[in-house]
Amino acid sequence: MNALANPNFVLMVEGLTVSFDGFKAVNDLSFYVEPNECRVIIGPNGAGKTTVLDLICGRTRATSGKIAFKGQDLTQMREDQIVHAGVGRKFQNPSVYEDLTVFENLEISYPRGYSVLGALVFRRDAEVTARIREIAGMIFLDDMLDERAAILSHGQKQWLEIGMLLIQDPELLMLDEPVAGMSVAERRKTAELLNRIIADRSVIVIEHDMGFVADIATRVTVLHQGKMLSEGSMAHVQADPKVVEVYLGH
Amino acid sequence: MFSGYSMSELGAIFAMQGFAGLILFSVFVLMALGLAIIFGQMGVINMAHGEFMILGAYVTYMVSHVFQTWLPGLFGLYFFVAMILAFIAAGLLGMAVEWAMIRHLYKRPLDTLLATWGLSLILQQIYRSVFGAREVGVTIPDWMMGSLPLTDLIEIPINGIFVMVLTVAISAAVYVMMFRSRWGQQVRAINQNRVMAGAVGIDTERTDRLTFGIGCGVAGVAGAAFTMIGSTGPTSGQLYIVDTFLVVVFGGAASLLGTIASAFTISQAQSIMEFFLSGSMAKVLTLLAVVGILMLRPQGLFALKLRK
Amino acid sequence: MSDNKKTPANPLKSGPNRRAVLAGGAALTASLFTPKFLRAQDFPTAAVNTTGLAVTDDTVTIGILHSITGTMAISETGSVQAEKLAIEQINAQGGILGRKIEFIQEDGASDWPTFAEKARKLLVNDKVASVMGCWTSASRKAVLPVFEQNNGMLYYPTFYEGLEQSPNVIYTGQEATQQIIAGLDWVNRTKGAKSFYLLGSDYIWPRTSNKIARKHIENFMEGCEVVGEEYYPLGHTQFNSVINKIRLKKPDVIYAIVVGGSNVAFYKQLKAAGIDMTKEAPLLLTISVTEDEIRGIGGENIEGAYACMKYFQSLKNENNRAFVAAFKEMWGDDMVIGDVTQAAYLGPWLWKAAVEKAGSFDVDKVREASPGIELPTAPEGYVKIHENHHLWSKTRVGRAQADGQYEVVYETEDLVEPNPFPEGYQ
Amino acid sequence: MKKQRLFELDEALGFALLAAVIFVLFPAILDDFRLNLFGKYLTYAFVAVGLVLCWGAGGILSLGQGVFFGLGGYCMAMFLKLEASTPENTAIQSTPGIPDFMDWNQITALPIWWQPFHSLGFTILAILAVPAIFAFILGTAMFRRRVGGVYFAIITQAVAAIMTILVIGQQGYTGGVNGITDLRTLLGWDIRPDSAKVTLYFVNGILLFACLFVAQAVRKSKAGRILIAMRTAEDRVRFSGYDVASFKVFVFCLGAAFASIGGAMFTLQVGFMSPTLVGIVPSIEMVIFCAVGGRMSLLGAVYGALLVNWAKTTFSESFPELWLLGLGGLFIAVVMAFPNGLAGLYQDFVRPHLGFLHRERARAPAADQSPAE
Repeated sequence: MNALANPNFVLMVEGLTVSFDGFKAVNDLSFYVEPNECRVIIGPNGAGKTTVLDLICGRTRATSGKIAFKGQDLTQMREDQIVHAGVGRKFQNPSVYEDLTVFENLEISYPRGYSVLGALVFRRDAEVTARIREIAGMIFLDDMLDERAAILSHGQKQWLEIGMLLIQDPELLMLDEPVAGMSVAERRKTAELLNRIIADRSVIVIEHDMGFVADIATRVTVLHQGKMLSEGSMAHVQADPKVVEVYLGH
Repeated sequence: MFSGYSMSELGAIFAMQGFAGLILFSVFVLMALGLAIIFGQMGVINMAHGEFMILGAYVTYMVSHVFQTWLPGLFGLYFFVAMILAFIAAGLLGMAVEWAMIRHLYKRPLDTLLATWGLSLILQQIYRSVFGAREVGVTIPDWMMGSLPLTDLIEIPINGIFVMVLTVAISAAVYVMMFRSRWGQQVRAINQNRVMAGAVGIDTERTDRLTFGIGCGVAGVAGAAFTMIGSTGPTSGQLYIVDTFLVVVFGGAASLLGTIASAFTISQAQSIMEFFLSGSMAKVLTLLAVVGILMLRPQGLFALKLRK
Repeated sequence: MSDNKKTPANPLKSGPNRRAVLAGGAALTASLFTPKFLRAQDFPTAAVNTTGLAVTDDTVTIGILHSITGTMAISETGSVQAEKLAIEQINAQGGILGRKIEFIQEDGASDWPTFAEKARKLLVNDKVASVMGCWTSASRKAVLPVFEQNNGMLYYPTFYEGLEQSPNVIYTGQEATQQIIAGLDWVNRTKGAKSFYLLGSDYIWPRTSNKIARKHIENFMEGCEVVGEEYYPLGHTQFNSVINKIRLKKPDVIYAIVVGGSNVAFYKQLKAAGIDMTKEAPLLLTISVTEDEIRGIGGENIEGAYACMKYFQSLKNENNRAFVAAFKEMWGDDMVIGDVTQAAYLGPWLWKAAVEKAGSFDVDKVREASPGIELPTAPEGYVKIHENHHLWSKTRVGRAQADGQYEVVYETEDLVEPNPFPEGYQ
Repeated sequence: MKKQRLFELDEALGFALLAAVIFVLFPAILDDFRLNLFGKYLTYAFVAVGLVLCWGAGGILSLGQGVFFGLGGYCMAMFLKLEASTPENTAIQSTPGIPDFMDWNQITALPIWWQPFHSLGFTILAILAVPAIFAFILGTAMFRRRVGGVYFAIITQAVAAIMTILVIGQQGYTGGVNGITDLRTLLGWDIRPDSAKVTLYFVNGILLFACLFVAQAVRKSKAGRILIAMRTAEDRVRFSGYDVASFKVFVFCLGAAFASIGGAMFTLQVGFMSPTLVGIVPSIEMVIFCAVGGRMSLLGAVYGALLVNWAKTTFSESFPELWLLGLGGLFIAVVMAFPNGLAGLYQDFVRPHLGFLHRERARAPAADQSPAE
């Protein structure tokens, strides 16, 4: 079977390996993500979770292995091309443009005018404004559009970054610890937001908060030292003795 | 171009050309070590590096006068005193500069570049006001200016040997300090994670100041040594700055070993090309090659591939 | 170490030892020159200055335009000092047409556009009657259009490559053929030198000079040949490779036109490589190292090399003795005087003679009067301005001593005619 | 959410004020000599404006802008030199009709790559295209490989050094250290008299404003905001679907073209071009013009170039030996105390008193934050 061409999966990762000076941060990893699935990757610190996301979105180049998104080989594509293919990625630390307003932050992510020329002639028309307002509403920032992003709270920045992904409407959304560092109230609102946005797309989430994971996960992948330790439903994973050992031994 | 020469002549020439390359290599290492410490370990661009070197040269000049006047009997040895004083003078100035200027700019590396360029202009003018606009002649002890005839054809310049020995000694000292001393451990710790290093009790301010001082001090020693082969004037320092930076960047900024390797590569390339081409073209081609390779491999020759 | 302290920060204030300088000037005057005390009232300003120059009833203003900052300050400092000395001495004699010379000094800052800018300022804003200035060819080329357009008069002191003859410039240094040919002939005649290795810094003067040298060696010197020709970037400091090439080629003469900081590196490395110039095998002949440069190189590092130029500080004649004494009185005992410094000293005197001959400060009249002007008081001996605005002068060969002075070993019998566009050397 | 405008009210007033200063004030109060000097300063302002885009907006510090300034200057100088080297003017040479320095270097025929510079049209095209293409190659090679910050600065500096050595070394083709001198006419129009210099001053000012408008348009476009975004979170821009390198290459090329126009105007105003404008020192000085004016502010860059050069001329006339101390101190002061330069001082001290100009703006714009690194 040519796994790369299998239309049943949105994302296929096969035999993925990356090494830094001999240290294999990800080692022969394979997993498959189906349409509308919410895959949560968990694992102790240093398990290689973030590196996996880096590999998928092109930030780090694989030493060997395959990554296919809807039949396209991502390992040969530039970051921006991967985005255009429909993969969105949120970083662990909120990454927004602090010198720009919330509105401008969202506007930059609006999927039009990606080339230099396109960006030069880009016009802020009614359609753009309407869409930005819509997204701003979803991420609880509709009354802060003219504020500079620098003054937002940590949680608001996380939302803003999620909003910047949403406006692109990606088919595969990758979120790296979306609720880390949030207050309880923010965390609740974020869970609500995530539940809404994962409905009609595939999502990969890295998260430590098990309650949160149980809440959203379709399937869970457990990584340990760059390798797949266990995979399956939340209940399956929690019952797996290897997982228990890693977490207790940790 | 080799027709009409005997094998022994050719052999002698190649031996001497190889030696010339080694001298150039030593000169590059001496120039670059101080900068490699400062740039590699602290991320600071010190455009006044050449002026710190010239400070060492002027110290040598003054010490030579003191010895000539008061200790003519020991004149043959003044050079060693001069190098120690050059290290101290350049090091102290470096620490003062770190305290007054650099420590405020650690988060803005490009701004250190501009500020230290300003510093270099100021130092040049100070040298000019104190020592005059003309070059000063530093008298080198006779024993250092001769040469050792190995065979009829091969002569080895003693100052070349001196520079090489000095280079080995300083490189070894820097190596020991960086990798065997507590200070070196602290420097490397700060380089990797400034906040964490501070949290575990390393006095980052003191270590920074010391590091900058040592880097400048090494530049001062290099300047003292270069009075043997180059000129000492207010603007002489600028002659070295581009070569020096290229050596450090080409080697991979964070790696002392890389600096040495890149000095070796560049010096050999330049020395060989100088022999076959005209001097100007050799220089241009060397620089072009270095820039070209840097474009292909911006992290330099010896940078580690790090997990971001 | 102290020469700069003696450089007056404000040019309009006089330097130290004014009285001594005046005495020196007076001595020079008394012994060499029959002073014609010209009174200003005999030359009404309206008559001697019809073009609006900065001339009043008792002063005339000239410009001094050299680099006192930047890389060229090393070389140009001596010229400034010599020009100021000449001005002091002229003023002590009563000035020009009864008018004291005042001067405005501008800094070219080793930057050619700055030279052009300052030249314009001196001519257009300050209306100076003449300018003593420039050192490098590049700075002269930069100011040349300014002088021609605004009809100024420049006295240019440096030995240079020739190929130029401007109505607005008096070239008080030698052009290339004057400096080069006599030296090559001498080294061939007295030392039997047959093979030459040409070496230079990479810019127009060394390249043109070496071109003339090569043409002369190949076309006019029987059985002689050039075995190598090589250029290094300005400021280059590593010469071991070329030294090895020289060993390989074994020339009789290394013909070196290295300048600036490279000079120091070149001679130190030459000595360290075991090429002892006192043994004259190979012999080193240079046209770029004056006593000024030796200060930086160190006499012990260049001892035995020969230099070919028109003036050495050690020249034994009355003019020169008085000049050297006055110069040291004004600027300090540790001063040395090189060829260019002396040529710069000639500038104000040549201008004075031309003004007095013309009876006017007008540039056109000064220019007309200039050819044929003689200066028997020149430290180098008698000089005379040629129709082509260069000087007739003798060429001399000196042998470098450990004390940093040259011992004159040869001088041409007659004045050498300046020939800025030499036939057969193009 | 505001409507996008090319100018806010205060920006429009700033442009108008600068126009008044350049086109009315200076010609009114300066004599021809000083006006010509200010014309020369304005040619540096082109470089500074380009640097505001590259460095202030894009975070790319190039220490090789002198190369582009020089390329433009040399293109123009080649055209003017060919026009000045008529067979009649050069009859004294062994090969009449070629530039004098070629004749001195025993070159007997005009090199082929000089030939097209007989045409003014080609020359103008070359002034814009040659530096842009060079910047494109350099920028593509470096930005594609994510060379940035300090490394980019040092490599561009090395390029400036190489360029200088090359120009000096190939003196048969470039005029060497002397540069290309003795330029006389532009299509028969004598550029040397004062009247011509005054005309050139105004041409220069108009071109500078054209560049300022282009720069303003870029800054106000989404591309301008992307540049600002890149400075703080380059990866975020990349993972929002933009090819970051191409944006950097774009501003770098634009800055190069501006510098080149400045260089061409320099040649016209000063009457020659030489390698001293190409090397490391002038390149760094051009950065300081920009830093003094405020690296974020287009108009600040123009004022910075004028102010530093005016100070240089004035100080070096009165206190030549203190000038370097002053310039060095200026570098340090701007970096340590006034990182946003003149524009920063304006923002902090003047603007608060001009509230009526920007009432409609809710908050201060981006320019008042600390420099990006």
